[in-house]
Formats: sequence, C-alpha cells, structure tokens
Amino acid sequence: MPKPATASDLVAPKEDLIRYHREMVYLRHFEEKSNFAYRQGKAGGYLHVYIGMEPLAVGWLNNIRKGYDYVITAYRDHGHALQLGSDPTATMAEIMGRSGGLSRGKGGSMHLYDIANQFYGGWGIVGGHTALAGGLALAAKYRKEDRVTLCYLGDGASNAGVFFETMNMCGLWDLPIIFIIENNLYAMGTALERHAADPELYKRGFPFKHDYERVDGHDMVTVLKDSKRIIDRCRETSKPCVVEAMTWRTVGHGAADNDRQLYRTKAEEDEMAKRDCLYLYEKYLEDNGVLTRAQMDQIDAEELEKAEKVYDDASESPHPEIEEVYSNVYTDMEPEKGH
Amino acid sequence: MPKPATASDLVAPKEDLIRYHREMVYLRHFEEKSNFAYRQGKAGGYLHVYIGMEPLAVGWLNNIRKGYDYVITAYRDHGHALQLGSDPTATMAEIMGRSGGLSRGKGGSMHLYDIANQFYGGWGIVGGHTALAGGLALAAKYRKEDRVTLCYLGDGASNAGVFFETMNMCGLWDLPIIFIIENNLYAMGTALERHAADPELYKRGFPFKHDYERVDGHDMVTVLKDSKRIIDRCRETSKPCVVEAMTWRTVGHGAADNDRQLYRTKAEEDEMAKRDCLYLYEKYLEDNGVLTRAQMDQIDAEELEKAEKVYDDASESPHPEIEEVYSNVYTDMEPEKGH
Amino acid sequence: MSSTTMTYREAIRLALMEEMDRDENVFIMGEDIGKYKGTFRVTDGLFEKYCQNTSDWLHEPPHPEIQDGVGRRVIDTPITEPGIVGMATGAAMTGLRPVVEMMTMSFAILALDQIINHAAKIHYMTDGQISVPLVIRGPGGAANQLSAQHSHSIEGWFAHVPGLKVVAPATPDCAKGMLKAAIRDDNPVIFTENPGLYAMKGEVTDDVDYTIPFGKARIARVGSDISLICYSRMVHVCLAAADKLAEEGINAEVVDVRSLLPLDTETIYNSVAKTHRAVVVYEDWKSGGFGAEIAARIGQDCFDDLDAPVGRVGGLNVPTPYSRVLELQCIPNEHDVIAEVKKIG
Amino acid sequence: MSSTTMTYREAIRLALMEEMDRDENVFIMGEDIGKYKGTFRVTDGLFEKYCQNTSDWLHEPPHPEIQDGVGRRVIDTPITEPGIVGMATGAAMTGLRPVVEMMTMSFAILALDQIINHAAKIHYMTDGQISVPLVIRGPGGAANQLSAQHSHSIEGWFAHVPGLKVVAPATPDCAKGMLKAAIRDDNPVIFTENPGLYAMKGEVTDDVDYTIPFGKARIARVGSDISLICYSRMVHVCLAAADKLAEEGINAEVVDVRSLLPLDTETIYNSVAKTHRAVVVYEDWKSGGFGAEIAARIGQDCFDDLDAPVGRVGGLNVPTPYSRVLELQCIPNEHDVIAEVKKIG
Ligand SMILES: Cc1ncc(C[n+]2csc(CCOP(=O)(O)OP(=O)(O)O)c2C)c(N)n1
Ligand SMILES: Cc1ncc(C[n+]2csc(CCOP(=O)(O)OP(=O)(O)O)c2C)c(N)n1
Ligand SMILES: [Mg+2]
Ligand SMILES: [Mg+2]
Repeated sequence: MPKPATASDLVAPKEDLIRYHREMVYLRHFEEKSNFAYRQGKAGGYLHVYIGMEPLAVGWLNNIRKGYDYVITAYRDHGHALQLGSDPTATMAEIMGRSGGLSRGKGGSMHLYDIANQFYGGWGIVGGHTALAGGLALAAKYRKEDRVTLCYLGDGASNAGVFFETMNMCGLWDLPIIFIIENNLYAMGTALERHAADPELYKRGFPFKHDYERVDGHDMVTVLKDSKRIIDRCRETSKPCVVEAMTWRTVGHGAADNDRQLYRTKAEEDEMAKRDCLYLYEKYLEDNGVLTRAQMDQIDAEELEKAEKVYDDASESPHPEIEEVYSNVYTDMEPEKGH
Repeated sequence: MPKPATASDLVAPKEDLIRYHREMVYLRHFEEKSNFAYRQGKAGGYLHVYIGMEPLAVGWLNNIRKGYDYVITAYRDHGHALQLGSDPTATMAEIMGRSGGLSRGKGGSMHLYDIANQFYGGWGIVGGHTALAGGLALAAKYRKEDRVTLCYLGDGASNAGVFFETMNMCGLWDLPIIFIIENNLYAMGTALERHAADPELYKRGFPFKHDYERVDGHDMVTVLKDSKRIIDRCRETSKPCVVEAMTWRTVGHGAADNDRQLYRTKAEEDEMAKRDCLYLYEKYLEDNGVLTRAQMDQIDAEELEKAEKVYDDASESPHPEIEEVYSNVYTDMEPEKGH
Repeated sequence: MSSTTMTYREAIRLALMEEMDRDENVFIMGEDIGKYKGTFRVTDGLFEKYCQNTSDWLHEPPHPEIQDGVGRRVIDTPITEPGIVGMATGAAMTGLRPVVEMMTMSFAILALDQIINHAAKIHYMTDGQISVPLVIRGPGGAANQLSAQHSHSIEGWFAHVPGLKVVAPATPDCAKGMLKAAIRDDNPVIFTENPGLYAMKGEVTDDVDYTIPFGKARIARVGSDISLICYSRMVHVCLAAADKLAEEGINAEVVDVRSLLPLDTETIYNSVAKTHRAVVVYEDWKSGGFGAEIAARIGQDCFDDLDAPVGRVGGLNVPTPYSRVLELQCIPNEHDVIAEVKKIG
Repeated sequence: MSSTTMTYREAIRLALMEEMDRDENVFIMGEDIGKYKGTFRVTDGLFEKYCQNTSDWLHEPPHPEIQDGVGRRVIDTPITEPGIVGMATGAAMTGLRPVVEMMTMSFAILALDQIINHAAKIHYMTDGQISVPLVIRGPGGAANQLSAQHSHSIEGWFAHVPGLKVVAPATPDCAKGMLKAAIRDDNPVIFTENPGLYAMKGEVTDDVDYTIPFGKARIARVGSDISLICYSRMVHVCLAAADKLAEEGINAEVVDVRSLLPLDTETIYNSVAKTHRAVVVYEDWKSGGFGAEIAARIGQDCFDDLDAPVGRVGGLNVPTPYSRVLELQCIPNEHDVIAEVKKIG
C-alpha cells in the first residue's frame, strides 16, 4: 500500500481529482449506452463515441471558464456537451431523436448544441466548423472580452482547406483560439500516414505564427497540466495556438463501423489498450492514495447506474410532434409547407 | 569600359543571354500593348500584365522542357503563354476577344491556353488552379513520365484552402510539382502583411514535407541559377516543392487599377524601381560585355516594332461568329439553344 | 416622405452606414473593402469613417511601415471566401451582425458549403437555440467581359435553400430599404446586386428607419395585357420591353419580384389573374434557373387564369464567353422579351 | 441478350471494373474507397484487384508498419473534396479518366467551385482545346437519419450548369449502362446514386459494351391517364403509387427521366400528349428543385395538351431533421404522389 501523496504532490486538489474520475467513468458508461441505443435501433444515422479519448474533454474542459469560454467540435461531441453541463437525459434524448432532446430531436448525435453552456456544437462537415470557431474567437475580440475559444478537430479534419484559411486569419488578427487536433491516428478507415503528408500535425500552425505543440492525450495528469498552461497562455496573450493531442479511439469510427481490422491490426489495438486513459488515471489515483480500487469500483457502479437511468428516462421521451418539422427553419416565418 | 567576361563567367551561353534579353524586352512591350488595347476599348473585363515580373516567366520557363513539362498559372498569364511558344498575334487576338485568338475569343486575357505547348492556362479563381496543377503532376506520375509541373500562384492565392489541400496530397504521394509563389507583395489592394499571418510564404510548404525556399525574382541571373537547380532537383527526386519568388508588379493590379496610392506609397514604388528586373539585367549584360547600350537600344526598337505589328495584326482579326456562342460547351452535343 | 437622388451604389453604402451607426454589432468584412473601397467602390469611405483611431482597430498595424491597423468594423480579409463566410457565421452565432461583401457572387460558390450547409441550417439544427444574423452581399451576374468564371447569377441556388432569405433589388430605393431590412433580419440573407445597376440613379427615401419587408413584390409598371415577372436588372430590361410593346398596343405589367425567398406569389398571381398571360425573365442560365420555379408555380396555381402558356426568357445555356459580341448574345435584352411575349401569343 | 441478377451496388462496381479493365486511363479516387471498400461498400475488392503489386502503386507504403502502398488506380485520398475534384480534373485535362467517389453528394458542395467553375467550363474556355473526361459519383439524397448536413439532393444544381452532364439512374441495369457511358464520355458527368437503391436487386445486361446513352428517358410503366415524371429512387415511389392508383382505375404512366442534362423532353412530351396530365416527382427540396424546370417546360410546351395543371411533388422545404418521424415527413412517398394526382384532378 503506497504512502498517500501530500496534497502538494498532486496535480489538482484531491476532491477535483476524484470528480474528474467520476466524470471520465460516467462519460465512458454514457458512450456505451449511446452505442447500445444505436444497436437497439433507438438511435440512427451516424453516431461516434469518445471512448478512449475522455481526457480531451474531461481534462481540457475542466480548465476553461465553463459557460464563458466558447467550445465547438465536430460530430464526436457527446463528451463535450456533458462536460460543459448539458443535462445527460436531454443529451441522450437528442441522440435518440426525441422531443426531450437538446434540440428536440432535430440535430441528433452529431449535432449537439447547448448555448446556455456556450457549447456551439456538434458539426458534421469535416473541417467546416473550424471556420465557425474562428468566428467565435473573432466575436470575443470584437467585443474586447477575454473569452478563449476551444475548437476540437480530428486528424483527418486537419487537412481541410478551410482550417488553413481560418488559421491564417486567426494568426493575422491574433485571435484567442486553441485548435485541439484530436489525433487518434485514423480518419475513419484511413491511417494518419495515409492522409497527412507529414504526420506531425502540430507543424500546421507554424506557417501562421500560431503557438504549436504536440501533447499527450492519454495520461490525464499530463493533460491537466498542459491544458491549464495552454489555456491560461492563450487568454493572456490572445494568440492562436494549434495543439496536437495524441489520442486513440478504442472503438470503431462510428457505431456502424464493425470491422476495424480493415484498417488496423489487433496487435496495434492490444498495444494501445495498455495506454487506455482510464486505466492510466486509475493507476495514478491508486498509486497516490487518492482512491482505492474498492472506492473506484463503487464509483464505477454508481456512474453506471446513473447512465442506465439516463438511458431509460431518455427512452421515455416522446418523439417530436409532426408539425415541428416546420418550426425553427427561420426565426420569424414558416417555410412554404407541403410536398 | 569593363573587360568582357569569358564565357565561363557567364550564367549561360552568350547567345542565350541575348535571347533572354530579347524575350524580356519583347514581353514588356507586349504587355504595354495589352494595357493599351484595354485603354483603347479593344480588350475588356479584367486584364493583368506581367510588367516587373518578367524573370519569373522568361527565366524559369527557359529551364524547363518546353512542350513536355506542364505549366499552369492564374490570370496574369500573358508572359507564360508567349514564353511557351504561343503565337503572339493569336495571344493578342485572344486578349482582344477575336476569332484569331488562342481560344477564338472565348477565354480572354485571364484565360489563355495553348495545349500544343502544354500550357494549361490561364485561370480566374484565386487559388483554384493549384488543385488542377496537382492533377497534372498526378497524371505525370500515373503515367510514369518524368514531366515536371510548374504551378504559378500569387501571394494572395497562397492563402487559399485548396492550395493547402493540394500541397498535402502532393506531399503525401510525392508528386513532381513546383509551386512558384509570385510574391509581388500585394494581393490587389491588400499588402502582404495584411493578408498573410506570416509574410514568409515559403514556410507554407513545411507542414507537407515539401522542399521549400524563398528566392529572388528580380535579378535574372539569380533566377536562372535557382530555377535550373530547383527544376532539375524536382525532376530527379519527384518531390514537390514550394518556391517563394520575391517580385514586384510595377503597374497596377489590373488595367483597371488606376489608383495604386490607395495601397502603396510613391516612395515605395521609387525604391522598387531601382530593382526593376530589366534594368538589373541590362546592367549585367553591359557590365559583362554581352551587349552594349547601343545594341540593347537596337533590340528594344526591334522588339517594340514586333509588338506593334502584333497589335495591328490582332486588331485585324474579326470577331467570332455569333453561332460560335454555342460551340464547344460539350465535346459531343450542343446545349439547348435560345433564351 | 422626403427623398434624395442617389445611385444604387450610394444607396447600399448609405444603408451600411446607417445600420452601422444604429447598431454597434453590425460590421462589414470582405476583400479590399477598406482603403481600397471595394472593387465596385461600394464601401468607399467606410474605413475612414469607422476605423480612425487605434481604439477602432481589431488589431494593431501588422507591420511598422503600414500605418493603419486592421479595422474592427471594416475588416479587410485575405482571399479566402470559405473562411470568411465561416468566420462571419461563427461571429453571427454569438449575436454580432456581419455583412460580408463578396467581391463577386461568383466567388460565393467557394463558400457554398459554409452558406448552405452551415449558416442556413444552424437555426434548425439547434431547434432555435442559435440564430445567424448574417448578410452576404455583392455583385451577381455578368458585367462586361469578365469571362466564364466571373459572371454567374447564383441567386437561384440560394433561393432553393430553406433557412436562407434571398433578395435582388432593382432600384436604389429598394437596395437601401432591403439591405437595411437584411441587416436587421435574424436569419442569413443573400443580397445580390447586379453590377449593371451600381451607377443607376433614383430617388431614395430619407427616413433612417425606412426598411422594405421581404416577401413583397413591387408592381414596377401597371399593365393589363401580360405580366412580365422579373427581378434585379431584368426589371429595367422588362420596362424597356414594355415601352416598346406599348407602341404596338400591348400594355404589359412589370412585376419586380425583388424577394425570391420568401416569394410573394400573391402579387404575382393577382397580376396574372388580371392579364391572363405571363413571361418570367431572368439573367441566369435559362434551364434550371429560379425563373423555372416561378413559371412552374404560375402554371399550376393560375392554370384557369392563363390564356397562353407561361413564357420564359433566360440567359443562354452556355458558360459566359469573353468576346463582347458573344457575351451580349448570352444576356437577355428587351428584344428577347418581346420575342417571347409574341411567341406565347 | 443474357443478363444477371445483381444489386444496384454490384452493378456500379461491375461497371467500374469493366471500364478499368478496358481502359488503362480509367482510375478511381476518393475517401476510404480502398481497403475500407467505401462507406457504402461500392468499391469492395477493387483495391485488391488493381493494387496487388508494388508496380500497381502510385506511391510506396507511407509508413513501415503499413504494408500497402497507395494504389495507382484505386487512390485513397484525404478528406479534402475541393482538392480531390480539382486534382481529378487536372488529371482529366491530360486525358486520364478519373472516377471520383463522393462519400456522399452532400460533400460535393465543398467542391462546387472546382466542379462548376473549373471542370464544367474548361472545354468552353479553351474553345475545345481541352476536354475533361471526369465522373463524379456517389450517394445523393436522404438515407436514414443522417441529419441536415448529410442528406442533400443536389443533382438539380448540377443540371443547371452548362458543360456538365447529369444522370440519376433508378435501376441496376441503368446504373451499370449509364456509369459505363459516363466513364466513356469526354465531358464531366455527375452520376448520382440514391442510398436507398444500393441494395435493390435487378436484371443487368451482361454485355461488357452495353452502355445507355444519355438524354433518353425510360418508360418505367406504360399508362394512359396521367404521366408521373421522376428519376432515381422516386421512380419506385411513383411505381408504387401507380399500382395503388390502378386499383382506383387510374392508369398512370411512369417516365424515368434518368438523364437530367441532357433532358429527353421528347419522351416526356409524348407521354403528356397521350395522358394530358402530368405530375413531376423529386426528392429534393420542392421549391427551386429541378422538377420545377421539368414542370415549367411541360407547362409551356404542352400547354394545349394539358387537361389539368402540371402537378409537383417534392421534398419539404426544410433542412432534413434527425428524428426519424420528422425525416419521414420530408421525403415524398406514394401517398404524397397520389394526393397530388387527385389534387390536380
Ligand atoms: C467534408 C466531409 N467529407 C467526408 C465526411 C465523412 N466523414 C465523416 S467523419 C470522417 C473521418 C474524420 O476523421 P477525423 O477528422 O480524424 O476525426 P475522427 O472521426 O477520427 O474523430 C469522414 C471521412 C464528412 N463528414 N465531411
Ligand atoms: C476566389 C476569388 N476571390 C477573389 C477574386 C478577385 N481577385 C482577382 S485577383 C485578386 C488578387 C490576387 O492577388 P495575388 O494572388 O497576390 O496575385 P497577383 O494579382 O498579385 O498576381 C483578387 C482578390 C478572385 N478572382 N477569386
Ligand atoms: Mg481521427
Ligand atoms: Mg500578389
């Protein structure tokens, strides 16, 4: 039994570390439920979970000013919504396309939005949202506010032309934005080395006078340190920054991707499993006497139960009324109706 | 009177140096005539001349395999066409929209093409042609040929998203292409520092494993050396490369740009005039005893006369027949006719 | 109400200034719209008016030699339409009201993904959580030998997209009143200006709160024998045709649709109910242009009123050629309108 | 002629293979079309067939761990549609015949500038010096809860663009015959496949040189009382509607347009001349969709044949919602067709 660490050894106050753990565990159970919903036919379309990548949501978003800083990501967005405070049942209901959903079922898994928490989605066009993110940062500077914009994008998205155009304008005008490239080594079925001329994606910030670096995305402790440092710096300097966070999706690209061996080997997966973020973090908590295995099992059981209740409650939410198909196309008028 | 250089001191055989001079002088007169055509109302729309930038066409294109290597540029394309061997009268006729033009008047100044000489235009959408260029290079590699593709683009165009997407694919697949960024310090009325986060544009090749460097575009002698070295390397290695060539347009952005002082000072223009490429080159020829001032004046007179004849001949070319409006929309059918 | 004579260009500029004065959230961005005044000189004077002091700068001068900073309310951008529109949309999501100038609407084609698949869908995908008070304006249509890549009329594509509003005013007064309405609208609005209209003069209502609501067509000429349905510069082509037709005793009514989405079918149908004949006129490529939608609606909804088939006059179905003689063939003129009027009989 | 039963998906795959075998200049490129087989599994087996040996590689394996090189005739690309289409166009300018797969046609919106303002105009701008034998194919239209950004039918926009050809086959046989024709065509062709059709089975003619020329509509069902004009998956919706209408004694003819540009108006008009009634059916947003063009033409050119207004059935004018119950509201079904048939009377 290792000797308990003194508070000062820890990367964050003990109670925070425990909360982060709960959040990670909860997110993982939530995502399992999301996939389950898809298999049950309660969710359709494209559905992408965050399993294996949790620290990028839990770690980074615990170091921003929640409800003040702007956050935007692509379609792999469940974790960001939950982490920013979206009601889990409303989030799951949206994934199920129900009237109790964040957008009453109009958006779905790929398009979660929760403006009350300054979560700007939730986007389906690879790379497209990076320009919107630039606009959020532009708005902050226009209003002379010190909000930071966090824009997540995938390694595949980092090839998109509009991302470079946006980086250029952010560098040109010194906009306070952090682009977090979630480098999980694959763009759907295409390996990093097969889609990026240079797999060191952080270099893409170089031609635009951004700060740029590659960081680890597996080890929660490192993530917490890096994210705090980078977010604080961005808020201070109002300079844009490209962060390549090395991570890994344990599961398929989307709920429909049932044959990962088309593009990566079992051996590779086993190798990466050893660096599973939750496993690493729990080891840290245990080694430093923050939590015992028993306590963690307890937490795991509690969070699983929560996730199950959310799943059941969301399932109860009714489908939207048919008339709603016409609502909110415009703020002030209805579209012409009928076929 | 400086002592004549021995052949070995010279960057190229004497007769070549003299030919290059003729080509530069001729191009300048041709462009003056192009602007004149616009002022006379014989040319319309957008017309952009190459005055001040001649070495980028004359120098580089004398070091490729003409008629074999692919060349493509944007709308500032007169010099490239002439240098690749397009009939000057047909070129001027195209600028005037006449039936004797390279494309029988359908393209105009911005859209010169001469496939017989492997000149692929001639494009109006800023940045758009860089992707076509990547396709030319892809075709060469697909056919296992050792053609090099030269793609010219402006400093303003180097911000375009599709350019980055193309650089990525060229780097990914090692395509034999050279992107020559004609950095003339302005994108229409916008100064380099106002449109590029980092004015050192050659850096844009860095994230894509391209060779990249900044070279001089004023001094013909340097241009001849650099272009030979870079073109030969590209053909050998079949690796893509980004070259930022520092240059300067002596005139307005286009024939219609009549108020340059909206975006640059008279002082700056006077400063740059001292580095006018033709002035520098003639000084070199004189200092090295290649040509005397008298000989150069002679050449100047001859080339001016040629340009004037081209202008007059082109003016004689009839306008296209009205029915031609429908021809060559498709290779094998006519579009539906009428209003 | 009092009015002032000004050009279409000046009317747009005045609308921009009035709205920028009225609302601190309104700003303009685009290529060369600052000191360069815009290629069609629409934004002349705005940089000087709104970006005088360092406090008016979004960013300090990027380079010592360059005196001016980047304007905060007049933002010169790089030539990156997708990025520009996307960033404007992102800013609009937070409540700012950007007005983006497209140097020509042909360049908006590069930004269609941002316009159609982002801006236009945000209010719906968020079920009303976010609105996008964005205006995209610029010259649409052929000018004078700009060639194939620069001469598009793409208002029809936009008018096909739920979530967008699309207007195409034909007069200085409409330009001012509708641009102000567009800027005050909480939805993304495409505002297209035909380059041939900029120099046109007209009376413009003086009231700073004079706006023209969308979805209301305008009877540009009252007539009884046939309805010429049109918008933007084609309104003037139709008026010219109407004058000529009048000489032959045909009294044409000219309906300036001016708002394509929403579309004022009521006014159009009332006109057709009166004249029993209609010809739809537009500059865009004839096949698949928005005029087809208008014609299809009249054909179906006014079936019993029609004494003749609904005629159409559109641009030739070819890329716009450079040669002036060929270019002129492509753009509909009053003779083409008259020919179609006679053809439908 | 002998035929084989296969799915629409298999028919497309077979067409690709036959043409790749026939002509060394034909190659395919797109996202995840290699070992991943394409998201709709259309290109299953092609990488294995054409990229076995190092000599079949455009580029050696980018990384030691990765065994496979980049295929030369099956090129996996990054997710950069503008660049992909532009590079394919550039390659086509030299005489190669690329077939680009869009993972969904909704992503072609990003590449519209390359398609419309480059590929479609090159032959004209060069006055015939260059042709662009390019095919862009992929699923267009709503599938199953793909949400607003992934569910577009954009064939109508393409069909509006001179220089492009646009086809939308409804059966496996048409898919194979028309894709082969598209690949052999020297002009840029947009080939759209509705995701709902991939699993559909049908008889496919065996001949490797069997192609279906563009501009010829197909009578999918002979009838006498009304013409249902449609294409792609809506052909099957119309056939279902026709069966139901038959029960009520209404004998509908179903015209599968299949080629939008060029459009076979002759076959459409002949059908209307026979039935005196027409309803145009398409999945795209109703307002401004290509069905409007077809309806407008029938309305004008068949004016004297028509006993009733030309009806239209299109998708609802809203972004496609995620909720399945709402999504189903948006897509026309046989009941909507029947309702319109009754409405026009
Ligand atoms: C413009 C566009 N092209 C293609 C797609 C289809 N698509 C969805 S996700 C995806 C892979 C993206 O990979 P990456 O950016 O690495 O994100 P990850 O899924 O790994 O988080 C693709 C190709 C899309 N949504 N948008
Ligand atoms: C996509 C697009 N946007 C805007 C324009 C209008 N435009 C034509 S040239 C030009 C400036 C380009 O500058 P640069 O790339 O530096 O080339 P240069 O003219 O200096 O040779 C602009 C903005 C265009 N043609 N295409
Ligand atoms: Mg990835
Ligand atoms: Mg320049």
